[in-house]
Formats: sequence, structure tokens, C-alpha cells
Amino acid sequence: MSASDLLFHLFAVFTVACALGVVFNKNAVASALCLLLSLVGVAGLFVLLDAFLLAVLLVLVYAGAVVALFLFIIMLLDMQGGDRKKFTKATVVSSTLAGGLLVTGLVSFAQRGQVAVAADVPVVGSTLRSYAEQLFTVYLLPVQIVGFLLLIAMLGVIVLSKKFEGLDDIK
Amino acid sequence: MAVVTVERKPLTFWERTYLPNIAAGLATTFKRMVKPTETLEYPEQRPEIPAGYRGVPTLVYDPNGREKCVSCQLCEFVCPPKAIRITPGEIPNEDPNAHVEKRPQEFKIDMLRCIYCGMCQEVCPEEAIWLQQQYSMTGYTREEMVNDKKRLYELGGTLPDEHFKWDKKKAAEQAAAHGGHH
Amino acid sequence: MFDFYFELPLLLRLLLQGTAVSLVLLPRAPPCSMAERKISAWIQGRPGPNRTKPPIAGFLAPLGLVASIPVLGTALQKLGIYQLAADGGKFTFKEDPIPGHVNKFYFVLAPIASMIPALTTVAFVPFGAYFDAAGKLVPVALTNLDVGLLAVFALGSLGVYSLILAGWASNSKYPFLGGVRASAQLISYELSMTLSVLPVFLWVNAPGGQGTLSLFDVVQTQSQPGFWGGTWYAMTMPVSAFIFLVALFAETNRQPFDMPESEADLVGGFHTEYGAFKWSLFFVAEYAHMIVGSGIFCLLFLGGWNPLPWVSFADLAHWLHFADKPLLMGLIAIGLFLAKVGFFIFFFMWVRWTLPRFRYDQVMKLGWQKLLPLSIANLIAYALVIAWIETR
Amino acid sequence: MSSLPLAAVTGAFQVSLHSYLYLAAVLFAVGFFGVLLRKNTLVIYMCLELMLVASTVALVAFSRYNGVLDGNVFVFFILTVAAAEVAVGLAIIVALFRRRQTVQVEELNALKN
Repeated sequence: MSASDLLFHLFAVFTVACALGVVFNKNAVASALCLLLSLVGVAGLFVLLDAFLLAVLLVLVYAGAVVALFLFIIMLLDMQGGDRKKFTKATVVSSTLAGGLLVTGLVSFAQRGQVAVAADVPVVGSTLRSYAEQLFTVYLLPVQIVGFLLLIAMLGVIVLSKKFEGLDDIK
Repeated sequence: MAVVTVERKPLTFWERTYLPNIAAGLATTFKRMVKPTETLEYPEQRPEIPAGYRGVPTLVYDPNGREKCVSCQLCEFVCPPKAIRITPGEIPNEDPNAHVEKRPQEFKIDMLRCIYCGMCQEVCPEEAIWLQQQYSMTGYTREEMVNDKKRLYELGGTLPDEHFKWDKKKAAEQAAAHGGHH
Repeated sequence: MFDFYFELPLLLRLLLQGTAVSLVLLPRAPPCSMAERKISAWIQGRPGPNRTKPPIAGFLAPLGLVASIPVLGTALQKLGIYQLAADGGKFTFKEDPIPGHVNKFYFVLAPIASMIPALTTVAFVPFGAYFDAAGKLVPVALTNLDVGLLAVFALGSLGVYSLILAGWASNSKYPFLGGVRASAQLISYELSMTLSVLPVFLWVNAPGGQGTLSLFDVVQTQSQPGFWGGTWYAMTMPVSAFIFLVALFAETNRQPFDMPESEADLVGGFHTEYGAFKWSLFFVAEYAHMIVGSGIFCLLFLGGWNPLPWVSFADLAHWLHFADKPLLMGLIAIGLFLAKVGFFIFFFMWVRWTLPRFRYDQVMKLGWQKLLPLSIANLIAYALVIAWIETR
Repeated sequence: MSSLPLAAVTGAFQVSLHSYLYLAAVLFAVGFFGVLLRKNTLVIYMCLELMLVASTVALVAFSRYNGVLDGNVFVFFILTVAAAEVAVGLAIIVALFRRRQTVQVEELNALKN
């Protein structure tokens, strides 16, 4: 087993363990921190896949901003308690069943699918330049759309978080 | 009375950015930084004590070496924190200062009680007790902080005022006695 | 001389290098805290700590011996150098209380977490450069990723979690407010900071450029021949530099932006409940952030290790005939770079002891209503200018 | 420079694409399980993010093993959209909390009956 394999297994176990932590932690803050660690694990996997830019962006966007936003909201609304009620037996059983079925389905799909590829594919585009070339030639339209989406999202958030005066009767 | 409303002057663009003022502030602190420090490094450097400073109360001798205190106990009575304890004593007849009424046998000032108010000095008819320039009394025990007569004179020294009130009184008495015989 | 080192396996070598570079920052914090105390003292007309003197037979015998050297020992004492050992000893051996009401696990985790981004960001910062055997200028850095700047930003933004965690785990009012303020402040200023460096990279990556976010390449573009090639970006892009600097102050939680710990209204902010060693870890992290941040600023806007504008380091090496000695060259480059960083550390402290603290709403207002529009306008202006220059 | 594949440092690349796909599947299922199990809207939201991230792992792995960049670029878009989505979603949760003083899904049943 090479060091790369070892690192893969390390990151994989770490990521899944932290993901389970997100699901099972009673405390919402602890869940958010587990999510953070899980994302760091995924970033490690991206590095193993030679996607340095994506690893860095994942940490920057998700770990740096999104989870910080989550924590900020959790603290702002002051509901660190997580779930107020205990889970009913039906919820636990059905969720486990659904989750298990999903794993089985996905795994068998992955196994049967014809995804076999050559062992030593050359690394394409771990450089910034190759990303830029793709983004600003082939994917230029999606880039524009995403930019527009961000603008709309920003406006939406402003509208949502604004307190409107005199609209109290609309309930 | 007429109220004059002073219009607040509108800030200019640069004033509103605060940047020139921040730069000016930085310049001020930098100038301050390269100047020598103001601090007195205490045990090595001592502050200059101004005349008339009211430090530790002390007892003084007159230029002839006589204790000026006649243990009238006025200071003891006036002392607000009751820091002074005087044991008056007679002066033996063979003493050259026998013409003086009394002298303190023991004179104690508890510096843990003293509040440096200077009332003892104010009240003393003999100008025998003076608040002088010594300002730092320290000690390891409570006993050390009580100044006895010996220590008080050590601290006080001699007052150079040449009044010689008691000598003049004695001379006047003798002259009167002499005149009476005539 | 270093043959044994190059015979080690590559992975081990990289691990050793990484550890070494990460640990470079750790001992920087005590001198910084001492500098802070001395500079604050001088600005306020005090001499600052100048008394501590180790006994010769003390537990730090070498320090004691240095202290006994006639002139030098006294001068060092006046500078408060020995105070460092006393402070370090105090922080290490003092009782480290954990209050009863805290969330113990996260309370202990927070200061440790603060060290991770503080010590890892330095891996992406090039410190200097030298000519290798082939005569090519190569950086003195642990890694020279082409996404270097993004990596620094990404790791640097993780630093706020330790503050949030500390504030939340302390389980009391003021630390909590400090933690919330820290997260809001980080989100507000990260935007302007990122937008402010975009003009630099627009210029570096102008068509025909190499397509990079590497900090080394930014320095390279500031050390080209010719008038425009040799200018530092602080001169051609002063607004960017200014926004970056202000955002840097806000991100490192330094005065006048030290909202998370403003002692006037929050007692001690996020570290109210901390003491002794755990508290000192937060400060090591803060100083490490300051050092890395000033380093990034120097690389982006002040020409990195170039001694003067229009005088590139490579030219200097040729003029002074040390271009063929890589070790010496590297050391001189690191020295030049650290001198600039040192000035910025001083600048941080200078500003701290000059300006009053902002109010929290002013901080938010400044971030969102002043700096962000300014940085966007700046970006658009420079995008137009660069486009005009490139298509001329 | 960074174009140096990591394999040069850490040894030959032997993990197969399947391993990555299994990992992505498990991660996705864990997120899905969390969405079903939890009652706190914020935690549900975090689990949704986990599912998104799981899909990015699969995309990057496909991209790497096929020697193309399209998967990576797609992940780029996913990250952007996710950031926008989180901002909007959290704003909705805050607005919801302001009105109903709760974020428990069981208590947000105004449309029931």
C-alpha cells in the first residue's frame, strides 16, 4: 500500500466519521464543527485527486464562510439544544432503512456501472490556467448565469432579512 | 439671555475620511516615541521635594542643641488619628536647661496612624515639631513604624532659628530679680 | 554540507521542512509581545519593562551569563529582553484554571484550534529567493502553489473558528458576544480584502501572462526592468493597498478593530474566561496572523524581498557579487523581507497605541458601506484601465 | 510547481475510482439519513450540504480518472451555487424563526389540516 492509498483511507474514514458526527451530535454547534472537519477531510481528498484549486476553494467557501455563517445563525437564534423532542422509534427505523437502501443502491450501481478507466491517466488541469481556460471559453454562459444567480440570491437575502413596516397584517 | 446656536461646521471630504487626522495622530505618537521618557525611575532617581513639603513629622533641636519640645502635649491632643504619645518628664536641676519647664521623657509617633495633616506643627507653641521632606517611611514590622524620640530627633536635626526664647526668658527673669534687689 | 539531508526519503524531508517552517512562527510571538509593551511604553513616555535581570546561577544560565556582560547585558536589560523569559515562565507554570460553567472539551479545544491556521498559513508564504544552479530565480518557500494566495486566505479564514469556539464554550455572556462579533467581522471584511487584491492579479495575469495566483510570481512582476516593471503595486494601486491594510487590521482583530476582545465593553471578549497558557496561545495565534498578514501585504504591494522600487533583488545580487552563493543570497533575501515585515509589525503596534477603538456598529458600517463599495469601484476602475492598456 | 502530481511525493496512485465512488455514496447516504432523522432545520441544512459535498467528491474523482477537467469545473459551479443557496436558506430560517420562534420541523406545521 503506498502512502497515497494510506492517505486516502485516512481521509475517507475521517470524513465519514465527521459526517456521522454531524448527524448524531445533539448540539447544533458541535454538528457545525463536525461539518467543518468533514469538509477539511473532503478537501484532503481533493488534494489527493490533484484538484488543488478545488480543495482550496472548498475550504475558503465552505469552511471559511458557510460554516461560519451556520455558527453565526445558531448563536444568533440561540438554539444550541438541537432537537427539542426525542426521536420516535418510527423515525429512527425508517431513516435507517432509507439510508441503508440508498447505500446499497448506490454501491451496487457503482459496482455494475462501466466506469473502469486506465490506471495512469495524466493529470489534467491542476493548474489555475486550465480552469480559467475552461471557465471562460466552454463554460462562459454558465459562469454568467451563476453570476446572475448570485446577484439574485443577494437581493433575495436582503429582502428576506429586512423587516417591513406595516405589513404585520399579512400572516 | 439670548441663545446663540452655533452651526456645526460641515466637514470637508478629507476630514470625513479621517485619513489626514489619522496620519497626524500617527505623527504625534511617533514624535512622542522618539522623545526621551518622562518616567522617573524611582529608587535611583528621586523627585525634587519642594520647600514647604509636609512629609514625616519630626522633632528638632535649637542651635544650642536643646530639645525644643517642652512636652506640653498639645500635639497629642490635637492629633486627629491619635498617632502621638508623649510621656512628659522633668528636667533635673543640674541640667543646663533646667530653666525650661519640661521635656519629653518619651515621644512616640505611630507612622501607621499618622495622616500627615500637619496639625501638630500648626499647634506647637514651641515650633518643636516639623513636617519635613522625608516622605517614604518603610519597615518590616509594626514596631519599626513607630518613631521614638531618638529616631524623631535623628530625622529632625537642628532648626537654625535663633530665637532662644527660654534663654531670653531666663535672662529677663534674672534681670527682674536683680532689679528687684535694687 | 547538507548531503545527509537530501538522502532522506522525500516524504520525510517534506515532513521535516513543514515542521521547521511551521515552527518558525512559534517563537516570534514572545518578541512581538515584548515589542508591543516597549512601543506602547515609548509612545506613552514610559521606559517600559527594563528591570528584569536573570541571576547568573538561575535556571537559564546562558541568559544569566549574557546579562553579566558589561555593556551589552545592561543594554539588553534596558530593552526588556530578559522579561521574555520571565513572561514565558509565568505563562507556562501559572495555574491554568478551567471555570466550572464552561463546556470543557471545546474550551480546551479552542486555543489549540487557534494554532492550526496560525502555524500552517506560513507554509504558503515565500520568504525570499535565490539563484539555483541553473541560474534561475527560485523562491525560498515550503510550497509555491499557483493558488498560493487563495490557500492563505482559506486557512486564514479558519482562524475565526477558535474565537467563535472560545466564545461559545466559555458559556457566559461577554465571551459569547465576542465570538459572535468575531464571526460577523470576519465575514464583513473578508469580502473587501479579497476584492482589493483582484486588481493586482488582473494585472499579473493580463493576457499573455501565465495564469497564476502565486505570491512568488507577484513579486517577480514587481522586479522587472523598466520604470513600470520595477514599481511596487503600492504605488500603482494605492487604494487596493489601503483597503487590504484596513481589512488586514480587521481580520487580525487589531486595534482599532479589536471588537471580539474590546475590554471597554466586553471585559476581555472571547478570552474572558481564559488564563495562563491557554490565553497565551490565543496571543501567539494573533501575532502569527499579524506576521503572515504583513508578509502577504509586503509580497503583494511592497515588492517582497526587493530592496527598493526599481532595484530588484536579482540586480542587487549581481552588483554585490553574491549571486553565486545561494545560501547567502537566500539569507539576504529573507533578511530584507523580514525587515519589511518587522516594519509592519511595528506599524500595527503604532496604530494600536494611536487610534481609539471603533464602536461595533461603526465597524460594521465601515466594512459594508464604505470599504466594500470602495473596493468594488476600485476593481472596476482597474479592470477598465488594464483592459485599456492591454488593448492599446 | 503545483502541476507536480501528488503521486510523485506519496507514491504510486493505486486507489481505484470505485473507492472514491463508494466513499461518495456513503457520504451521500449519511447526509440523507441525517435529513430524515433530524428535526432541527439548521442541522437538516447541514446534512443537505453534506450530500452536496458527497456529489462533488464523485465528480472530482470521475474527472481525475478520465483525464478531463469538466467534472472539476462542474464542482466549481456547485460550490458557487451552494454558497448562494446557504445564504438564502439561512435567511429563510432566520425569517421563519422571527415569525414562529422555532426551527423544529415538527412545530412548523401551519399547513396541516
